[in-house]
Amino acid sequence: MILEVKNLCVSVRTKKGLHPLVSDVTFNLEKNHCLGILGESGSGKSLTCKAVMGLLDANFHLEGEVLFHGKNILTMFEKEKSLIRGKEICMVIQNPMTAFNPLFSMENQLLETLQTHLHVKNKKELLRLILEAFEKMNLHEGEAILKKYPHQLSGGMLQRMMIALCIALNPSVIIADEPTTAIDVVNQVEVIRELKKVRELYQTSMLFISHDLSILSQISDTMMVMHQGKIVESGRAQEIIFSPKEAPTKELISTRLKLIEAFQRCVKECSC
Amino acid sequence: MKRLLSDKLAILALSILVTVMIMGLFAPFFSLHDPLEQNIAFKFAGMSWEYPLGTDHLGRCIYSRLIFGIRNTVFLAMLTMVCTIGIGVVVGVISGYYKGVVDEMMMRFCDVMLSFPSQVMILAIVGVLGVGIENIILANIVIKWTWYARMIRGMVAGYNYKNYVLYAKTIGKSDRFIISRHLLPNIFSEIIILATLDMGWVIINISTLSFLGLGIQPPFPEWGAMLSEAKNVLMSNPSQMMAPGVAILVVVASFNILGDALRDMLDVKGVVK
Amino acid sequence: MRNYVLKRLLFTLPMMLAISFIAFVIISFIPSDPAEVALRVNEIIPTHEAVASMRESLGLNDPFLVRYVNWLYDCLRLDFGSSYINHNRLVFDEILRSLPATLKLALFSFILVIVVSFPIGILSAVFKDSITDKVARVFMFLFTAIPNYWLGLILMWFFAIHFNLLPTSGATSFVHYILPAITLSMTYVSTYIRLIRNSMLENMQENYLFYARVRGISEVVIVLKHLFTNSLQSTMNALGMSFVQLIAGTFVIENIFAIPGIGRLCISAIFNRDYPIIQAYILMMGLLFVFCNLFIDIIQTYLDPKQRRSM
Amino acid sequence: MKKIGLAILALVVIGVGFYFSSSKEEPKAEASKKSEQVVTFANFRDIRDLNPHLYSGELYAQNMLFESLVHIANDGKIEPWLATEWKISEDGKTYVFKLREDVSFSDGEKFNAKAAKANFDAILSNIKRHGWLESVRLMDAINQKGGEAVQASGEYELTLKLDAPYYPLLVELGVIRPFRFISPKAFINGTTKDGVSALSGTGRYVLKENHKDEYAVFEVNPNYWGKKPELQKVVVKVIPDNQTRLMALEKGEIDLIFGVNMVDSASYNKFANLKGFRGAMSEPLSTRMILLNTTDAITGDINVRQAIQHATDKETISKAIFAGIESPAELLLSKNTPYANIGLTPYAFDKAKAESLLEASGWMKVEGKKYRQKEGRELAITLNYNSNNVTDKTIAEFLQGEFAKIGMNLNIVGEEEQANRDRMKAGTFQMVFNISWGMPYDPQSFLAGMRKVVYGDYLAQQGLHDKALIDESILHALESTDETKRQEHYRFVLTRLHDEAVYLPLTYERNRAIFNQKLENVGFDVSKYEVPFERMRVK
Repeated sequence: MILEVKNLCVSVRTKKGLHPLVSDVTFNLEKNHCLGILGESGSGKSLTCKAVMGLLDANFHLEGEVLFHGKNILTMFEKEKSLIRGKEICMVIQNPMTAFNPLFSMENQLLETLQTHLHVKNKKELLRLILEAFEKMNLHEGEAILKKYPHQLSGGMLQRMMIALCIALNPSVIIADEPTTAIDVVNQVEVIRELKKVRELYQTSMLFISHDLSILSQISDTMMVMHQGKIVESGRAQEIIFSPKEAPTKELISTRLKLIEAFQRCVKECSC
Repeated sequence: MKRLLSDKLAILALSILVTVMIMGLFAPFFSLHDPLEQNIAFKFAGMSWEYPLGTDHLGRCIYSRLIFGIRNTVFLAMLTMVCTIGIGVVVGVISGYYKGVVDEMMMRFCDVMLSFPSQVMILAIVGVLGVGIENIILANIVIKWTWYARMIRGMVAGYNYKNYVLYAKTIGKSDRFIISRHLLPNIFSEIIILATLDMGWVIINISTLSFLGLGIQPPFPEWGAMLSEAKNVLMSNPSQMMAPGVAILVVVASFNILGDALRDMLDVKGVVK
Repeated sequence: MRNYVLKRLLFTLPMMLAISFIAFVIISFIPSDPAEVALRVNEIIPTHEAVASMRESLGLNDPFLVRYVNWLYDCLRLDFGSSYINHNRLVFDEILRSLPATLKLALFSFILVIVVSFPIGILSAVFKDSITDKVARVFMFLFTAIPNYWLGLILMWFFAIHFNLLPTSGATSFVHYILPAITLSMTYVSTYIRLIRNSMLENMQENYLFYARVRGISEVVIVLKHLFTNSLQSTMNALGMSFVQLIAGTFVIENIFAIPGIGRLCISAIFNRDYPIIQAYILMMGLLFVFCNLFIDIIQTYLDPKQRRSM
Repeated sequence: MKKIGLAILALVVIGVGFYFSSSKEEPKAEASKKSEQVVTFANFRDIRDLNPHLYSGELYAQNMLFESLVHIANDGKIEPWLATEWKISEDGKTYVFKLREDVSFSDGEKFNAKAAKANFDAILSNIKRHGWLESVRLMDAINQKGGEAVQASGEYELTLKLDAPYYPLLVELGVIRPFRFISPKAFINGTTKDGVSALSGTGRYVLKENHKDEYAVFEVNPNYWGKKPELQKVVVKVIPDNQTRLMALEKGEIDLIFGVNMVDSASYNKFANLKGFRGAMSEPLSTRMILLNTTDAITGDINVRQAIQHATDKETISKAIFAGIESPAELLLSKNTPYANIGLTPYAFDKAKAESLLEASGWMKVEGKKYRQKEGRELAITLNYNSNNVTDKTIAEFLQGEFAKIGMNLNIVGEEEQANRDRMKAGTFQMVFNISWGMPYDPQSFLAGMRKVVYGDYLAQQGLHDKALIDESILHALESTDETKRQEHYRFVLTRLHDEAVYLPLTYERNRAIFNQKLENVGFDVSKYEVPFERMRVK
């Protein structure tokens, strides 16, 4: 068992006391298994994975347990947590355009991450690792990309940089927080394919958060539906899609289907 | 407004300033003696019931001079501020709102004027035109309005593209209406902040002029002049500097604190809770 | 990169011309006639012919524009005319002689500002609303509020007399500059603490910081390398302006700490109505302002990769 | 990017460190302490241009470098200096001086009659600068008539001819400016009015180093003809701010602060009683006074002027403002000034008398008005003072309060030195601070100065009906060779000025100095502008 989350509760400290956001979320993640979390925005899914990574600051109050290889992340010291983050648990975040520091080159920032985690000191060795990761994602002119600055790369390319980091660091868990939302459709397909390839190559288990049902269906083995901070339904991907039990899930799926029909109808109309 | 109340420091500053203003307005009521009345026999007298803060080198009551000094120091600085900002607003709004050649010419002129260090220029003007309150105010205005004009132009230019301004233009509202209804209220709050922050600088600048002998002429009580007079006897009677020095310190610090708090309050993006 | 600099330099030419014009015009505003003043300053009784001959020697009779062009031409040859008080003292030599002391003082306090205000700014931003933040802010407000001549005397009394650590005045060695630099830099230290603190607070919410934490980068590196460098961007042009204002603001400090700088030269020139020196001083200050802004502008565009490509 | 930032910062710091360390090394004065005969003196401004024939240098410095034919002793007597003896012709118009033969300038040039004549000619060639000096005018008059006022009648004999007898000539030769000798080799195109190439004089000290606006170093002239002074070296630091000077003295960075407007009474009292320090004070030298303009509408009225005399409480000014250091002055010139002991009755401090005088001139107290009115106009007089002279400012503020008590509105306006001097020369004032020139100039040069627009005196006296007569009798006093007739002329002038109350005497100024106790026999010369370093020594 890689990751076990037992009735995790997250509430925010406000002047009028604690205001619950996420209440008793429980799930666990086996090796080489992809768990999808489905929910519309504001359902607390991003908050959950931030809690799992231990990234929430003092304004939040956490309860429950997040066991990673048996150790509870919530009670760890900041030092310990930052060691795990990036090395053991890698994350691909939502809006890639602002994910990198505009003042530094890609090479600088990628190297920086590797240097903190892999105790390999000489730069050439680390560069080789990165370029290898690029090759795996069939990105060819790696050196040129490294020399560039974040504002000179497209959203999709930046997303691939993050994935390249995951490949280079070879973590045991990858958390993907809506990686496809902010990029165009073509890149979306590309990113999903690469994430799948990573899973095949390294058997890393993955937590995939999205509000897009079709994306989730392509990549996740089992799925959970979250609504207003609670898990309303969980099960295998197909079951959820074809035989939703809870009202919010139904509602999600039905709107999705209506969308698809509308899309198909207009394709038909303009084709004849 | 709520956030301002929560900042204890700002409240303290605001209350200090309000009490100073009131004491300044009703100076005769608060002071014990006529600030100009001398009795040299009691020169440099220490604190006593008769003279709460002692007496200066001519035996005048320092406490009463401080109270009357508010008028010359704080109100004079305010007057200078109002005139400076007045011109700054007029120029800033015109060039910010009407853009085009007027804006370009005005801004280039401001750039040139701004490229002179303000303190030295004020000194040069007062040194050249001669001493006196009018020259001090004139010098401050001539130098400072360009800074305000540029700041206000920047603000106005920002609001120009806001939808409600554009919409007002499309439905044919008169420029005067747009400026008075939309632009001025918006930039008014930012002007207040600039003014509060700058008040401290003007008070200290007037006090520096007094230090160089170009400030307000005796016998009128003004904190800067009192401080520089006390400086002349620093070695023999160090305590003389306490009263005016602390007065300037407290008032200017309060202006800065208030200005800073106002800016934090208004600049929502900046404040992180 | 080079043509960007050249373009900017060309742009400053009209500005410099305007500054020289204003420096020239300011003097002609003066109520009393320069020729008469030149005579009186040398204790010569301004009889009619004496004034006439002085007007001639100063070339005051030819029209305004001609005088301006001549003056400008001389300035380009670095000949700013000679001081009224002592004809064989060239203004250029006077400025050259007194500039180093002011530059030393300004540079020293500039470094002091950076060395003191940056760390405190970072600390009070990172530990926002903690005790250090509150103490730093109150401390900061107090120090901006003290007129620098009073602060100077207090520091001098405290450190030189009471503790007998530092010399009271003079400008012969490094040690002499410590107290004046502290006094001069005090107002700027507080402004920069505030500037850095606010820009860091603003940048704290940036996404790349979150991603850096996600990548497990240590907090110290995040704050210093990522957060601070970005906040520095916005304080950069303020730094440029402050350096020149430091130079311009030294006349009170030089008066108190007996430093033979350009500030004191200008003060005595103003008091003795030595117009050529005042004119040259205003011109120099204006040009220094323009060049400093230009210099900082270029550095800033160079440091910011987004704009660097556009050069 | 971070590397670049750090690089820039490091570079700047190293550059500054290097730049500072390479700067001038410590002036030797502070390094050597104990027995070495060095004194560090402070002045509020630079010594500037020490050309002896011009007026823009610091007097004490010119006095150290250059010497004259005769010297004026403390009691006013004329003693030999570079001239061992001198004969005055019967008609008082020709003076023959026998010069010392063992004197040379610091650049090696011999001092003889020819060199002396060259100096005199250089002075006379710049007549418009020295016009205020009667002796120069009288010599120039001879040259205008084709005669030769200055002759080198022998290798070591100099003859001066005057167009009319003028007994104060010897005094004017003795003072610091302009009759001092500089080596002819230092002349620029034959004269000194356009500057000098080197400051080579015959004086006890030579200027070694001069860092403008910072400090200057004088050292003993190795080949000085007379007794060499004990003090080997005098360092003059330029410290403009008076508090900084006092702190530097207390800290031991400087050993001596000397001069009337350099030491105010409060700091004198503090250092005189402070452990490790001592204070010294001279005899009353000159009179601190206020000059009233007789041509002005209000101060032109004699009653107003006399009322002002009666309303001024000189006792309190001396006691409260000067802490007794400067004694109250009843008369324009103190009794111990030559020819001034003529028994004039001083104006007593009597407010009632002052008010009755004002009423006699129609200045009535009006209900509800703070100040007296006459035909709708307020009794308002402006007193101008030099704003960086702290004592004058305090007196002005005190008088403002005092005169308000008798219904007179005294506006006091401070202006900087130059503007104040311009105003006096232009005569555009009602009341202005003035000071007599002090011994040895008083009374002759001070009164001579009233005959021309030198300061404010000439224009202020224009309102007097017999101003021409006063000027004439001043001239007679200067030219008469008969002692009693000279005293008669002085009596007439001083009495007229006293009765017309043109001058409001306040206190008799005394020269003062505060110094580190390691310095011994700090005394004063007859002129308050001279600093007698030659008599001082370090314990």
